[in-house]
Amino acid sequence: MADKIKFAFLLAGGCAGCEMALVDMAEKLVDALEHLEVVFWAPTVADVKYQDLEAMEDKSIDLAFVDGMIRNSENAHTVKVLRAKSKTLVAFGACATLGGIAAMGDMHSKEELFNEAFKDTFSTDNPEGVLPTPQYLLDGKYDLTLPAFTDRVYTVDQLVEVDYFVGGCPPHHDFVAAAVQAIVAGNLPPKGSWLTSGKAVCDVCKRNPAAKGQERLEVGEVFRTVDGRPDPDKCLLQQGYICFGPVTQGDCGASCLNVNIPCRGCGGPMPGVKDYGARCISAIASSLKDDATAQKMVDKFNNMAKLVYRYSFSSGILNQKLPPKEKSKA
Amino acid sequence: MSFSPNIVGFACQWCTYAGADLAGNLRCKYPPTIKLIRVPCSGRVEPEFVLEALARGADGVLIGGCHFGDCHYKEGNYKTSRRMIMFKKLIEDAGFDPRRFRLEWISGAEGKRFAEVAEEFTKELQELGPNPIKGGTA
Amino acid sequence: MEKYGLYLGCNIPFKAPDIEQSFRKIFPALGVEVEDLEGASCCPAWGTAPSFDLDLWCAISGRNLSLAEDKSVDLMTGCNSCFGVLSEAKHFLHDGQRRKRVNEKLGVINRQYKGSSDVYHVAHVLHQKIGLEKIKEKLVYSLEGLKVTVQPGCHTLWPSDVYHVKEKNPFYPTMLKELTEALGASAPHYSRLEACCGMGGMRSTDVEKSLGLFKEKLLSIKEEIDPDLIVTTCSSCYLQFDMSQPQLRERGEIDFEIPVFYYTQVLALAMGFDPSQVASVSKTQRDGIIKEIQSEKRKTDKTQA
Amino acid sequence: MENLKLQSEKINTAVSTIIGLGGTGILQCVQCGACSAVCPGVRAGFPVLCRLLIRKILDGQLDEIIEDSSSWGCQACNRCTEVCPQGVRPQEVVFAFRRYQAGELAVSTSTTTSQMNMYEVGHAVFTDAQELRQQVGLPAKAPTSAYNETAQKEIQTLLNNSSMAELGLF
Amino acid sequence: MAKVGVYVCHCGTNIAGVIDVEAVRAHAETLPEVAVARKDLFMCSDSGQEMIKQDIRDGLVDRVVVAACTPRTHEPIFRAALEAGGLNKYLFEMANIRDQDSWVHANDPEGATAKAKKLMASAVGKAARLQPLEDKFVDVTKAALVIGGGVGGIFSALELADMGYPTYLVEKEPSIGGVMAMLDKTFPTNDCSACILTPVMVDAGNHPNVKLMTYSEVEDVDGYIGNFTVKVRRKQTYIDWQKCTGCGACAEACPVRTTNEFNQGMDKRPAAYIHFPQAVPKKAVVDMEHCINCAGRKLGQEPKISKKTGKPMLAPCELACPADAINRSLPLDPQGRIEEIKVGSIVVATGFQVMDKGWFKEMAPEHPNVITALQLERLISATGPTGGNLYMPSTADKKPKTMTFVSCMGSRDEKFHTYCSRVCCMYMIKQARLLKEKYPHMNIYMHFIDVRTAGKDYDEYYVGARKMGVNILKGKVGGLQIIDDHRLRVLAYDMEAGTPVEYESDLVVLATAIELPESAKKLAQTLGLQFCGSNFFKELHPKLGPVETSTRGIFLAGCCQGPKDIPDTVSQAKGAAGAAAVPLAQGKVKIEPILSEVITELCSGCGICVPLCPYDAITLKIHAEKPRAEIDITQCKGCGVCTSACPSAAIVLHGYEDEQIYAQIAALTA
Repeated sequence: MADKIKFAFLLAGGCAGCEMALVDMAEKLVDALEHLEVVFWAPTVADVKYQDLEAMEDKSIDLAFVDGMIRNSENAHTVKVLRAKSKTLVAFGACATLGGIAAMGDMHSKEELFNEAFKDTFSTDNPEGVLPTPQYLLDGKYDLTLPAFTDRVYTVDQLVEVDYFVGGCPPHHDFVAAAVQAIVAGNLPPKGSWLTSGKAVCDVCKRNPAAKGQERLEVGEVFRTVDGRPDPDKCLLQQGYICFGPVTQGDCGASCLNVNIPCRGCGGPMPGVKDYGARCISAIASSLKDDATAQKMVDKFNNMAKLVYRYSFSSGILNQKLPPKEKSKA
Repeated sequence: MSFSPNIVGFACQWCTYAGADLAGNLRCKYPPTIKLIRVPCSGRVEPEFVLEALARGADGVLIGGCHFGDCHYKEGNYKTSRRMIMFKKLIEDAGFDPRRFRLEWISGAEGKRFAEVAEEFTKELQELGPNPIKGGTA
Repeated sequence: MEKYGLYLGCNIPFKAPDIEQSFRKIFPALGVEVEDLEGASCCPAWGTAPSFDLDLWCAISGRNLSLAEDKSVDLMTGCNSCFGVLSEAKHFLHDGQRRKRVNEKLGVINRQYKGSSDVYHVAHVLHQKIGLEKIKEKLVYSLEGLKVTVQPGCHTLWPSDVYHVKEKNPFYPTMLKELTEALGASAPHYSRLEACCGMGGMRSTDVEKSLGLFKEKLLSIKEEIDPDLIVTTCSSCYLQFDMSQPQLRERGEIDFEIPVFYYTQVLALAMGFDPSQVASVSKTQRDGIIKEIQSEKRKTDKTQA
Repeated sequence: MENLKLQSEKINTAVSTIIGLGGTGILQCVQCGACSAVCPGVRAGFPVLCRLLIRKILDGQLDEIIEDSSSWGCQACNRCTEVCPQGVRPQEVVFAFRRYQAGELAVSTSTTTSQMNMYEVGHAVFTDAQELRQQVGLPAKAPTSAYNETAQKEIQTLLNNSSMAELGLF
Repeated sequence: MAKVGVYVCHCGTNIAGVIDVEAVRAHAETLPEVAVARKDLFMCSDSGQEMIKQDIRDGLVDRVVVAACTPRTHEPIFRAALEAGGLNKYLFEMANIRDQDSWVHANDPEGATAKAKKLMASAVGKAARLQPLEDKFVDVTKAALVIGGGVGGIFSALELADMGYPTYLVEKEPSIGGVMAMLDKTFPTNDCSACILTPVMVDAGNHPNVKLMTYSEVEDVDGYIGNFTVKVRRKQTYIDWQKCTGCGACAEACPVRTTNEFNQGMDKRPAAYIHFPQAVPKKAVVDMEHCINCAGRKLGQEPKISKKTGKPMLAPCELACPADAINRSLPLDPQGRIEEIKVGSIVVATGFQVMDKGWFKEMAPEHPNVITALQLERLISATGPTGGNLYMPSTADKKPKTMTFVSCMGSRDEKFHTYCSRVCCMYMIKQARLLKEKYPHMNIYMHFIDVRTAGKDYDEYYVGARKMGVNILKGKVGGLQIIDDHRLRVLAYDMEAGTPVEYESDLVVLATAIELPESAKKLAQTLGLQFCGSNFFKELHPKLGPVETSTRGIFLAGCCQGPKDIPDTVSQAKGAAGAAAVPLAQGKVKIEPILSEVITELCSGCGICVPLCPYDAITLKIHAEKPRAEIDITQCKGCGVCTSACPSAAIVLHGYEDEQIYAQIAALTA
């Protein structure tokens, strides 16, 4: 048996859900670990310090996963270091590949985000209006630092070169297993590719009318999930529940659909699609019956951008180009 | 002096593109701000195209299609209309002034109207200032 | 109980208060509540603000309409001109920019036009809301055998695109005919049914021309129908018929006078109300026909309301 | 009869004046005459109404007809609007012309009384009918602006804030 | 990398008078994809085209951009040049720097030049990414369909049939003939309409290449130029047309009296009837909607047996029929039957209807003596209900002393139709003349907004009417007052005198507008026809394509394309037949490859595209057990609506590919 693959896993700005997905592989992970030597898995699993990583030799890690977006200077720094140390770098999960939930923050200014997080919410008690500062001198002698907030959310590939992408929030464990096995076996597509089946959620969704030999009909109603309980067998979009299944990579096996929840797009756009949100609009609007229904959709969801860019604002055509809206101006 | 906005237009070849040609035949005058990309039908215009143009700094984007009922392909313009209702909201929510994007129905017989739209849109964009991506304000 | 804001205008309260009284009698008896719009002004009449300043017209109309809006009732008027002026003003106020300008004017006097109240004519309420059957039920006297000429007037007919209650065919109106026939009378067609009576701006500008037009119409009525009475739902037409017949007669241009009533006056009489209250102010002689209407032989089996 | 000398400047001014005063449909007129066929004013003998008024304006003859009283013979009945095949709304042209006349005080003296009444009691037509009203069993004072000072103030404010105020009619 | 050749046209001074052509050419040389950049006085001239061909032959260029006028007129010319030079003709793109630049920005040469550079760069960006495409050809069914059996349809069908093509002539009524068959005489020659039309109808009925399908409607049309499949509903006649001799005995026997459409409601007809005496084919039908099922016997039931005679009690029509063509016991399908035919081209000649008088509220529409001009036509026609004697409809036996013609009812009226119906002035004059000839003492008043008599001998005809003493007034009628059941008062206006006029009239004839019938609107959907602003079928081009439509293989004739008189209808009908014969004569039709295609491997089978296609060209087919979209190129028209909706980016519209358009956007925003 060949040497074990030196493996690293870094959580950048995410929620550690992707780690959970990896752990969810259960015995398959155990099988994989036979081939893996974990050299770094911080900050969630193994107690390895950043200095340890910095001390490693360049390209000494065979395979590294990053989950989470780049939201602060620490994320940026560690990802850059990991890139230097790794032969193959995989952006893992919606945040690392698309920006994730946090990227919606890019539609707001930093000031707005900080006020919301540290001042304005109902449960916050901060009468002096203290905000985190990267540098702080405590008692006139202790020089404390915090990572600096970046101007925008970055996906991993916007900062460093990424070899492979895995989508999902989090990636479905079955598919993670397939990806890990493919990596272990060295059975990989060209660099820069997504490790994906390349098919939409509809392809694996039991509700797809096409799967039953039925034709899609135009949709005259628009519902949110709170508006009622959809028929569990019929296509959600056909029932007027806005489902992004057609637009989204379906490596999840249509998990949400299986529990009667419409797809919200965590799998990211299909390969070849330049902008997830715009494509969503195009596909969903095309299925609506008339202008009035499109208008209903606009009225029903109060923020179209956050609806369709729930996971992918950083990766689209606009990515970091647009300066954030200033709330004070509105 | 007000700046000269750059407008990318997507024009259905059966109506708006023909209308723009007719504006030429009639020698209507309008500012050289608008440049058309010919498409078979306004329904061919992907929202991504508009987004791309804006992201690349176009100050305004126009889609020109046939009037309702006049679509050469029966109903392409209806699909466009539906998509763009939602798309307009999308760009607004994403931080663009929705006035930077226009959907106009201009027939092949409406040369004068094409010139008017170009003129009007240019004026409006001059008031809005340059695309925020190019340093203007949103 | 249905409720309307009673908009009086000018002619009715100051020139023919018996018409006003007839409204106040019949509507409650027919199950419709009328509420005064205190402080209502002229609509404004065509010869005033409308002839000078379009926005001012809309502002004064808007003020009157706002009185009904404040009470959350629809407005009801017995004057065709008021109906026309207010309806057209509403039509003009559909233009958002005009509405904004007009509301700025109204803002100065702490009022606002919202557009929430509709405008009805007394005839509309009787015909569309109360209905012929309900009217028939309340009659104490029947007008059977009487020949009536109806005069619907102009300002409820045209332009049909600004009115929300419409005749099936504005050129051959039938509402007043049906209301009249509900009283038991016959209301035959005559060729100049929809012709103008000549009242209004025309009369104040050139009385001779006005009388010329009136006479043409009157003669058509006399020759084609020779009615026992004339009934109208327009207070201006009422005044013209009432004042011009004696005038023409004095000049020797005609040798007859036909009694003329506002429709609700006849209705009130047929419902048994006191003529000295509901039909006592007129220049044409009406006593004879009033007696005839309220004669014993015409009594229906219903008791007085 | 004198020749009419057409001057494009006069025509343009006349048309834009009338459009500005509310006769917005004037240029749609094709001079079919349907309006005048049904107009009570025309039939009663006021010639410069509807069709002919529009023609005169389209010929730029605004000032030549400013003293003509025809427009004040308009009954505002809107038959013209109903039958017009081109959506001109001739009555609005007539009223726009009236406003033009009124702006030059080319109004018949009979109308000035109405404006005074309007300003003072809020009613164009007003006679103190208290006695008559009591005779028929009504309260002497009608519940209108006639006996309501607040209402009168409001009307006066509206009138004072309009172009009418400049004419000095009240 | 592509080698793009850029050719900038001066177009004489059209372009060069405003735009700095040399600057545009020089700018082209700075673009990385551009191999050659040249300019010429007229790129479309032989020398200009030769320049392109030579560069192709010399191997200098493999993509071509011409910056000149509009591709809408000149693209075919340059594509042909590419082909002649040996390059795939779809590797061509135009930059429109004349119609959309120099002509509209003549006041801003600098701005115009800057714009020209961008337009040219945009075309280069696209051209560099173009792929060669191949035209496709399909065989043609050498038969034609003509929809509508009026005079236009009849002539189109006869022309096509004479050229040797089997031609189906579908007519919804039981007989061909259309509105012309209802007319008495025709202007300006006063020919008897029936006398000139009947022989032509008979020709159509007897022509070996014409297949008459009367009492039939086109229900569905599938396919494309050269290969249309048409479903025709043969409505149930309830009479066996194989046996019917057209003797009319059933009609005589039938007790029902219902509105006679052919006579415009001026009299009644039985439920079993022959459309009109000169009908072709002369066959009877039973109008089951009005049949009263004599003796309480519904269709498809055996007759009751008479208790007295013991014989079956047959319906009067059954009894009367000498040819045994009526058998009410048969369970005939009320829906008739569908016949499917295959044709290569289609002429639409569905004609018009006249507006009903009910629309004109000011014209006493309820009064019996107010009628439409087409009703009058039946009242003065020898074949009409009165044998050609004009009676007032209110009396049925008295002639009007005074009658009135009112023009422009519903035409030139923004409430109804803004267009001029074009034939009313002339037919009113015709009717007035015919009546004045017949009844010299009748007072006839005609009210026009304008008298429109453009046509050979037309104005003479009109002046002739004046000479005959017809009173012609300029000015529209404002309304009618009803005096009594027989008389009306006309409220009109004398434009010349400038005074209103009124008079009493016994009969008022309204020249109501010509409009497209409702049934034709349904047909438009089936055929994919568009409407023009006047709500008639829209021709391809008002001047250069007056008989073509935007759907290849479908042509227009007669009033369905716009109001016209008989000579113009016949001219257009023959023109449409000629145009419709072209693809049949060619034998093959070309399909341009600017079409959409599904990349099957990318398709996820979501099916979003399927209902989007206006031509039903997309279906889901099973590939490796999964549904995958597929586009039938013979159905696809290349609109790209599916391409821009496909969530998997699996549909390519050739000639308008994403990559090409992104390159254009990049160039325009550079």
